[in-house]
Amino acid sequence: MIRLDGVGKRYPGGKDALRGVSLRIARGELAFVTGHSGAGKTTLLRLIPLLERPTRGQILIANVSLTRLPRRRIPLLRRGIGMIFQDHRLLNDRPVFDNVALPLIIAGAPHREIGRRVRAALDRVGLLDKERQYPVTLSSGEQQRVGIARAVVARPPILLADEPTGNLDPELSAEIMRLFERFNELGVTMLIASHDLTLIGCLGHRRLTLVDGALVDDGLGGCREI
Amino acid sequence: MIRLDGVGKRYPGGKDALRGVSLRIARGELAFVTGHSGAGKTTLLRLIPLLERPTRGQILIANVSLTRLPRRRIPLLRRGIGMIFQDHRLLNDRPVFDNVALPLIIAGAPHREIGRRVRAALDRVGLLDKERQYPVTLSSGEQQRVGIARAVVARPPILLADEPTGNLDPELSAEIMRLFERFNELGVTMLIASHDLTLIGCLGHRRLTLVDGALVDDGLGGCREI
Amino acid sequence: MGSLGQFTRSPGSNLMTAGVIGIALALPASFLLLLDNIQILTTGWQGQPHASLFLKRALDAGQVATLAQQIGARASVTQVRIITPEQGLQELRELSGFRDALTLLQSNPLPPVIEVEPRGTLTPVQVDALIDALAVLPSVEHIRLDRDWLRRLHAIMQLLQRAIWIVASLLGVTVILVVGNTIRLDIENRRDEIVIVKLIGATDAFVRRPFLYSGLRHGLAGGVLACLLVETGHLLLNGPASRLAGLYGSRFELTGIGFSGSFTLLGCGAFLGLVGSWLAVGRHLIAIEPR
Amino acid sequence: MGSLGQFTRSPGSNLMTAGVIGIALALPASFLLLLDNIQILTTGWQGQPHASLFLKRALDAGQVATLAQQIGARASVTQVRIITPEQGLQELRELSGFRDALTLLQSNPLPPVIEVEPRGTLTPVQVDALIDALAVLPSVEHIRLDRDWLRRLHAIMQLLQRAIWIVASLLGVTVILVVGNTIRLDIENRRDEIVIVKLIGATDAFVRRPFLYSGLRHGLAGGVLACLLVETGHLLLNGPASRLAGLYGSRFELTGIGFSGSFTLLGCGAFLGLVGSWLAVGRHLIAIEPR
Ligand SMILES: Nc1ncnc2c1ncn2[C@@H]1O[C@H](COP(=O)(O)OP(=O)(O)OP(=O)(O)O)[C@@H](O)[C@H]1O
Ligand SMILES: Nc1ncnc2c1ncn2[C@@H]1O[C@H](COP(=O)(O)OP(=O)(O)OP(=O)(O)O)[C@@H](O)[C@H]1O
Ligand SMILES: [Mg+2]
Ligand SMILES: [Mg+2]
Repeated sequence: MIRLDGVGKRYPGGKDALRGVSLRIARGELAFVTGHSGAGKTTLLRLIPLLERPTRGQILIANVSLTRLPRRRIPLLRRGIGMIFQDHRLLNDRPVFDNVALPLIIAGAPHREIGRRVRAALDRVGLLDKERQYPVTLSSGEQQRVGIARAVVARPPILLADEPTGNLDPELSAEIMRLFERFNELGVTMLIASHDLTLIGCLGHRRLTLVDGALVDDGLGGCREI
Repeated sequence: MIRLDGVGKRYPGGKDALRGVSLRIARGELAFVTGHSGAGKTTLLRLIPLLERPTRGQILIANVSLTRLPRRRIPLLRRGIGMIFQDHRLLNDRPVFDNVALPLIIAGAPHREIGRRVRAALDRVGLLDKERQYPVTLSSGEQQRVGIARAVVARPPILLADEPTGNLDPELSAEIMRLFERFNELGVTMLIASHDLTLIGCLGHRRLTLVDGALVDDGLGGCREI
Repeated sequence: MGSLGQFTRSPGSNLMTAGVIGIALALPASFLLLLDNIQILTTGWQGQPHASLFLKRALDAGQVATLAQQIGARASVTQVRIITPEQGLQELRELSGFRDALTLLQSNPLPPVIEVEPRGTLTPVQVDALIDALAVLPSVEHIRLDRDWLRRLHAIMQLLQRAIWIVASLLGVTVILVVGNTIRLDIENRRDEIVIVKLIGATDAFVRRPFLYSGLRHGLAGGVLACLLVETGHLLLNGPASRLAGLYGSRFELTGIGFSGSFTLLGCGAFLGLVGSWLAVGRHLIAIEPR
Repeated sequence: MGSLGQFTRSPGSNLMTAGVIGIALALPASFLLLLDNIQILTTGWQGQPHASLFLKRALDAGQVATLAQQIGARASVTQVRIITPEQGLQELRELSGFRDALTLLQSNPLPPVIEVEPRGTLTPVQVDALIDALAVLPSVEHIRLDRDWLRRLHAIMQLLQRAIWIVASLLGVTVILVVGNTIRLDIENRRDEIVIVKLIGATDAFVRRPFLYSGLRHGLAGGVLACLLVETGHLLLNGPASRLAGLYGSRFELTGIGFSGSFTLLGCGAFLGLVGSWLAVGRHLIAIEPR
């Protein structure tokens, strides 16, 4: 489903955020990306929906090369990929409901469908009672959950999550992880960047470890202690 | 140093974020605040530098009641309190150096002093080589560390940290916690909101637990497992 | 639904934007209207020199009338006016205070005169040709062409038109700057929104739509305001203008902006609003795509 | 250091802001200048009616000169001009084409005339009193006051002034709207900066300073631009204007904006920039403090 071949990313300043990363993620797989702060986790995730273009190598999503993707097809690519951003990226002047409804509106879903699916998504992250509030009046954890609801509401075949539980307490984090696993069971391909080794370790999924932009480890995580 | 008497905070929407919280933090003490997402941790921290006013109860900082503090004295209060924000709150159009220097510039520190102290602070969080970059070109963890450097650079007597390690990997988190402990040993009064129970638990400091805006537990944390 | 819908904004800032666009549009419109009015007025002022044909004193009234008719029939002549010796003396009496002096004349020393007004479309060369043709008529004693006041009128008009063009072009630049700047700053404020919606997979068209709507709305509101302003100005000035025209015995009325003018103004407003938003959004859309 | 310093902005947007302020300032300035020039011009046109005193025909040149001197010595009279019967006849000949007719006169039928120009500062009542006083002089046969052209001039002036005031006040509103809007939107873009700096403990004065600087800079740049625009307009119009004045035998020159005018314009720009930023920042400063 997702395939990277020798992908490198050098930012304009000259910083190499990724160096020759090659990996394959099969359809329906769930993989974690870990690594120290600044290792390139966010950069890796941003390459997949073409929020950023690689400077070297090539990326294939569902066997389509992103290098040759014409500009007008990018929105369609992005609609097929749900992304949870590390900094939430919510529209501050629109209430929670509208934020979550955005992907459906963009995809042109029928009106009644929207209300039903937005409420289902909000219910799953435990924010049904906050649907009319504005993002600034939410706690960080609540904003993060709005971001999660928005990413999953359109049921995309690929879900990318950048530190989705960074602002959540351990119980809620575990719950969200269980939610992700349920999605995965429904066939969604998932790539989750996370520092929470305690959490990842115990779940027993594939783990990609980045160090300074290079992929140094690609295997199953064990339940190790820190 | 910090004293809350029956403090309540009701947001305009009618939400009670804090309900009758009373606590005392002695000069030079280090305390953690934990609680589920939306428990009121951020709200509690924001009351102390008067970023938000309590709707009930009263707050005394260094024996000065905030209720009677005239408006023009608020900046002085805030300069005495270093705050690390959950959402970083950096100036996006100024490089890292300028962001960290801001508290010193506001306090009117001499020019040479500024350069020396900013670099010392950046060195402590491991970002000396990024001093000329802009916040948007930093990873989330790096931005969080810039926020930490900014909070400590002016050596305030009180330090408030809202989820300071949410975007950091476990090693770096532990390192930052050690940094905070060193500050604490130098006599800085500290209040740190955190979800990272693994980290907090093992350090053996006082722990305040909020549930739905009420203080339900105030005691030493043990190294318990989740 | 079906689009992002209106981005909520404070009504005050909306009003201000529409106000700036409205005034910016009203000013050049008023000036063009002024230019229009001046042109209407000055075509009334007969843009060509008059020629006065002093006829032989021996001609009687009938002969003079026949001659005037012949001259008036020429294609190059708009109008002829006969001034009989009696009328001439009367006019002369009314010119300054010589009434008493002229009553002393035993006989009327004045010849009959025909005033000829060449057609306004003639070139100076054609006017000269006409004059030459009239001068050789046997009944014409001599001919006098009044060019002085024309030179003056011409100079005044030139000055006025140049001033109006300078002002109008300045105002044109202002309109573009103001509208562009207003919409640009407006959209800059919502850069985050544009970026976020794009990140989620919105097409350019989807992102653009609400901005085009609001640009159109601002532009139309500005256009309506401009129409109101211009009409108000027209009403305020019409009183003194027709009083003035009355003094000259004319029934001149300032023309207002009218239906088609209002329409043009609204159209300009809408167009500027649309194009301004389009350009401003476009800049952002390009800026956020990865290279 | 010592302050937040300049907030970095794209030079393009700075230029645009200064441009909008500049044009917005230049337009009312030009109009006030135009009003100034018209007033200078029309005081040259003698704002008071002339009186023509037709004297008794029996007076000889010496008596007329004495009388003229006496009248000219009055405080309410600016100027007197003697028109001898010969000069009168000459003028009459030059008025339209009656030259030949008037050479037929056996004797000069015209009386000596004194043209009196009342002082410009007189009220109409005072002018009437003067006329009455002159009318009863024994050597004066009768007196004629030319009011017609004055009524016309007055009407034109009224129209012109009203138009200019309408335009100038519209432009004034524009300046305030444009400057306010520009600075407001400019600052709205930096709301985050204001909030963050306040969170860290900056005083209001500290937050305000860079915005005041940039407001001042934009205002001054706008003022300079306005001066340049007005001077350019002046130079463009001066040619036709003095050509026109030449036709009337006058040596009139359009007055430019001058040193004090430029100074005022710069001052206005700076003031507007400062006040605009002050108000706009103030709104944010209040908005972010907890109640
Ligand atoms: N736009 C940019 N321009 C220049 N450098 C950048 C840019 N974005 C990121 N970087 C640099 O690239 C490196 C990798 O950044 P990235 O955001 O991918 O890290 P990360 O693994 O997500 O870290 P974290 O866990 O702290 O979020 C960092 O050192 C960062 O400073
Ligand atoms: N400005 C506001 N207006 C209305 N409600 C608010 C506002 N800010 C916070 N709240 C609500 O108050 C509650 C407490 O918020 P707070 O940010 O203090 O939580 P928190 O403990 O910091 O949570 P997290 O760990 O997710 O950051 C939340 O339910 C939130 O929705
Ligand atoms: Mg990251
Ligand atoms: Mg919080």
